[in-house]
Amino acid sequence: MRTTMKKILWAVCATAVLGMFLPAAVPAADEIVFGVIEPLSGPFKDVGDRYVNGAKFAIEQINAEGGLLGKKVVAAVEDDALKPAIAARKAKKLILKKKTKFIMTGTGSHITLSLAKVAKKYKVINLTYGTEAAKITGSAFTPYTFRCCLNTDQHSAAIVEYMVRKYPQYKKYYIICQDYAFGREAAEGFKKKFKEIAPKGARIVGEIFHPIATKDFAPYVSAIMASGAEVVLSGNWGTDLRLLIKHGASLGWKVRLGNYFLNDPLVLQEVGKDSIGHVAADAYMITIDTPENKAFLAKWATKYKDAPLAYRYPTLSTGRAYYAVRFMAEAIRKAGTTDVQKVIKAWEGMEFQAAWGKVRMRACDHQMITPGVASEVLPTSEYFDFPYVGKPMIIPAEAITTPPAETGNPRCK
Amino acid sequence: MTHTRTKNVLTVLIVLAALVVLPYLLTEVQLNMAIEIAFFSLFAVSYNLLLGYGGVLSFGHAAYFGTGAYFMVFALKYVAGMPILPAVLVSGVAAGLTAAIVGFFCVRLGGSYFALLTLAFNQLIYAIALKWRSLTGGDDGIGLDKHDMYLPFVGNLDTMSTFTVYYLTVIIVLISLWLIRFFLKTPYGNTVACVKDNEERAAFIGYNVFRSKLVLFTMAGFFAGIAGALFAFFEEFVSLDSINMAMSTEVLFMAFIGGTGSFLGPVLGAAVFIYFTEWVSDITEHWEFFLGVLFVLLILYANRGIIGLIPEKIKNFWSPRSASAGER
Amino acid sequence: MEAYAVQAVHGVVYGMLLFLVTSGLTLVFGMMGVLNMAHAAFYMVGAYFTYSLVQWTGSFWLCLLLAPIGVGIIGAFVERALLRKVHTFGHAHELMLTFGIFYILAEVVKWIWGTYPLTVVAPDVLNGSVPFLSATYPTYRLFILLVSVIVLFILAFIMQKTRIGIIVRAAVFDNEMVDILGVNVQLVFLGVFSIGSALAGLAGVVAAPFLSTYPGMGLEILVDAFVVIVIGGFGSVWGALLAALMIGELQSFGIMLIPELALVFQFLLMAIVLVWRPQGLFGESA
Amino acid sequence: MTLALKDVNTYYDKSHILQDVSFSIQEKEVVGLLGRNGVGKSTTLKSISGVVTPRSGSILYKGKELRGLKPHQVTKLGIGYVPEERRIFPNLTVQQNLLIGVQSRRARAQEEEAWTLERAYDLFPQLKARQSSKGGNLSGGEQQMLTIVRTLMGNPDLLLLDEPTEGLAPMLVEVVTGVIREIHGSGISILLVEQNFEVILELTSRTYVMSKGRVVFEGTSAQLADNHEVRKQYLEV
Repeated sequence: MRTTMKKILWAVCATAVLGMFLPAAVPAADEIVFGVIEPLSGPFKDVGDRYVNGAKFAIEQINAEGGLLGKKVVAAVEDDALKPAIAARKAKKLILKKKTKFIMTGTGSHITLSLAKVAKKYKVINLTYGTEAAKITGSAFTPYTFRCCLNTDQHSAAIVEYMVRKYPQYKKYYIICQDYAFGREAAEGFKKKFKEIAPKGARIVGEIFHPIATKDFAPYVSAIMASGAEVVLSGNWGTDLRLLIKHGASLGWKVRLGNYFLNDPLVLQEVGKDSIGHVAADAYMITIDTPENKAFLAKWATKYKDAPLAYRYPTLSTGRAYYAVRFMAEAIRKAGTTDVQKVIKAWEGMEFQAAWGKVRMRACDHQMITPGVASEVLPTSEYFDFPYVGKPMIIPAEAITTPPAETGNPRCK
Repeated sequence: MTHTRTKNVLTVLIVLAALVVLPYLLTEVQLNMAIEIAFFSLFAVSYNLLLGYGGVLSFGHAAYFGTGAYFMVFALKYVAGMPILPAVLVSGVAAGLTAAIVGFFCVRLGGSYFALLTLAFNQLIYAIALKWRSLTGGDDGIGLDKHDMYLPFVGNLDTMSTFTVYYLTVIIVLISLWLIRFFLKTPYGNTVACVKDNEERAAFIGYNVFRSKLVLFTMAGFFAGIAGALFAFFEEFVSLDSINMAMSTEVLFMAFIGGTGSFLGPVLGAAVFIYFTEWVSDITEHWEFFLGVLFVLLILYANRGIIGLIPEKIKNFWSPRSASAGER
Repeated sequence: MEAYAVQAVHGVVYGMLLFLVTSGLTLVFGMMGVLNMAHAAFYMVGAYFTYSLVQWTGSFWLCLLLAPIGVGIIGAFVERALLRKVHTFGHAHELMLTFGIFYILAEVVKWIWGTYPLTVVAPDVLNGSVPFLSATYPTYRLFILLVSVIVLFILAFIMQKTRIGIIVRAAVFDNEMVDILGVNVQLVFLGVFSIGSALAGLAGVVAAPFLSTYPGMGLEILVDAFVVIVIGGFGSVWGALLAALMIGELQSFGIMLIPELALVFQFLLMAIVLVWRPQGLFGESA
Repeated sequence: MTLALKDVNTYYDKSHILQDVSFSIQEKEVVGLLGRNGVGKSTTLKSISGVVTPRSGSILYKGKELRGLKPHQVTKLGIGYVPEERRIFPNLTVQQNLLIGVQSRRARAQEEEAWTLERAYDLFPQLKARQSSKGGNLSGGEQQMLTIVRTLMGNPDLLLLDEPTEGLAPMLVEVVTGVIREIHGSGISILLVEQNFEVILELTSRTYVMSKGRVVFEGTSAQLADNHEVRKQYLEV
């Protein structure tokens, strides 16, 4: 038994070693490769899956419309397990083996920051359609990095704008965020905007940072309830969002929660009616009421009608990834070449028509300037059989844009 | 005896020559991987000081790897004109000191107690790195800005070049491995290395088990820190992933898969681990499952690791002196 | 004043949930000297079983019985087919093996149930609130308290009053002698490990509607559980109880008084206890 | 013949401890096993009781092969083993210690003479007095009593005793000797490993002497008492 097992193990190892030296496919000359790097294993797989599907769908559409610069666009997808070192390794592989000049991710600011180092070294474009840390386009800026999603300042501002405009009667705000870089930045964003536009007499009555993956929110909820808060602002995601809402509702809190990620069906499916009346904001939502968006949803349905819940509709990240890739493709088209320096030049300051309105790539920090959308969770939805966000309020770009001088980017003075 | 020695010297020369010419034979992707294997080898060997020689299972070795990585960034970022080699040394010392402090609490205890405490301290150090955002960048991580490296007689080296990073890494790893090996062969090192086998006897004949274990723990931390510094230098970016429990697990996998019973087993383990994760993760998203199964099968049927699976004859040819610390 | 009372109750509830999670771990460690890293995976599997069983049978109450049994069977298999084989290799190998099993089970769970968070809805009777001071308190939290207290009493009764309990306590000291006296110690080990696993499964059932069911739930509870048994003293049920309650209260009051340190409360508590009593509050000296 | 060992070979790792050991015990007999330290006496008992498994040979007990059985299986067949180190459970009370030894199935089988707590306490009143103190708080003599009685609770037909008088004061040695005689009187066969020659002469009818893992002498105790050569060569220091 023991020796047989040893022999089998030995054979497996030997096969493995041989397998490693199999040649990798080299792309054809008439292809443009977009390298998509996302977590496709581990607990964040569903997040990664969505981005990949959004990006892939954009690439299919581009090809269906005749390709890019007369070439076919190909998606090369790699799993980074949400680890910067692995993301960097995969990016190098894509760049050196598949000759890609465009790498992208939407999950984890640390991944984008790590990829920025690789992109700078090998001089390729590093696109993010989902990582929000301000310093990506701020203090850690490199000319190769472009961001086609909201940053934390914009995202927080959109939520505060919605609350203040729609519910000027609320006077007591409370901030609860996860105790790490993203949570802290989200809170900063809330406070900055609140200070700017707070109704008379309104104030922030409390601010709390809890550890990531907190199991019991009851102590926090009780503290919030004791403060008499009417609005709770939060950047929480994942279980920290679901449990905050569930434990809040079970203890009978009477607050309106404004959050970054509430338009995620995976969250709303679980928390169900406890989420009604809470507010989400983003750059894109499927409930946007424009003909362009209707057309986009119809096209999406042709491919993903029976897909898993996470990307059956282009909710949350999928829609963003789609438009980001389209935007980049337009920049490449405008440059007329895949030469990276020329694409950078062409993209800077460029405008693009997205489903929710006009967006622009700010030249100095490569941050997409866009209107925001914010909406409340309604009891019923035409898309899902659980409560989901309704038609959004469009918040103009000027209301949520960080002035260049405040970005911390040396190029923006 | 002379015959063996000749063969040893020859083997060493062949390996050295191979390492020198390797960059000219490999593609850049493979070269990058070779660099990763090099510093992870050192990390795994340092871990094996605890598991193989000390006979204790640590779930917190990433704490020192991460400390080294962060200090590498700090040294190059906050100390103007800091040369690279001293920066690596500083990182190792920082990690070693951390290990000494943690070790002071942990090494008194054995078995499961030790495992749990190292895990808890790993979490504590992780929490510090997470909280101290102004210094570490918290969850966003922190970039390392390279500058050129000046070497006497050689001149300025372009540290952006993968070649330079390769040679630098391999040389530091080889020197470190040699130092560890050298130490283990000194009389004092020998008593330290045997602490697992004769803990009771050792305590009986009156030498200080606590001190031996602490020395071993500190040394393991120091070299993990050096490996971490090389990691930071290669990645040009350090984040919490270098210091969290997953990294501690990976190094356990590397050391054990390679073989804890021999000095070089973990080197093999690091190579296999990196290739395995790279290769299998391309095939299936469930690669961690297969990694776990491999690990469990090795524990059940081949607890000397892959190196224990190599037929004796081949092994005897390559390393006539077999490992000093044997796992039963 | 009332705010403090509410926080105190929150702390007790969460503390008792932590105790429920760690009770099986403590039992197995105390009896077999095995620090079962797979415990957290068993806990997670318990929660996922609950999800599927509720889907099939529609009854959460049934899960309270069936899910622990299912997990107990997995535990029995692990002990009989794997753990026993490495026993002679020593503690490090046992620990590594249970860790490997944790690793595999976590992947298997993702493979079978996917990575989406799954919804387990508690029965209506547990979903309401009961009046408490000037407000209300969720019934489910009281249910958690109830289950944990019942488990505590059953464990205490078995350990103190039954022959099985006496055998288990004797085997902690000298399992070979117990064997010599005619007790099949292997069988006792098998039983204890299964029951320990089943307790993890039960904790998973109770946690499923409360803490949400998702792939990271095992790892996230693992460290907390370990801190509890370090503070409480390895293998001591009473120690685990006290430590879990301390952590629960610390979380509750700590965030009111020193929120900045919320992340490290349990580690600070652990550090203090270790400096003062390295063997933990109730531990025999190591 | 109750117990018969034939060509038993036992190893610890690579060292060959028992070498072709053969001997036998008749029903209701008290047999002594003698020899210097480290000649394999304790290993012989361990081999019979299943604590270690001999590599070859056979151990027949009432026609059943014992080699390969686990200790608890051997115990269930009716062999009680009292190891040399007392190995009481210090965290349990005297009564709880005794309870662990109970074999209810065997008790039912020999209902008439079954050992019960009452009978044990009758025999050892000092244990009754201390029934609720922790085992760890007993004196050496009390601990020795406790280990013997604990094994008796399993109602053995054959008792393996490993140096029951070791380290006891002369007065206690006498007490223990009395106890063993009493146990024998109740119809139990005994294999007694002893260093104390007086005790052997007093209690046993036959003896075996071991040296370096082999049986080197067998005969009645009286024969051994007369055989100065054997005593000089194998027993006296």
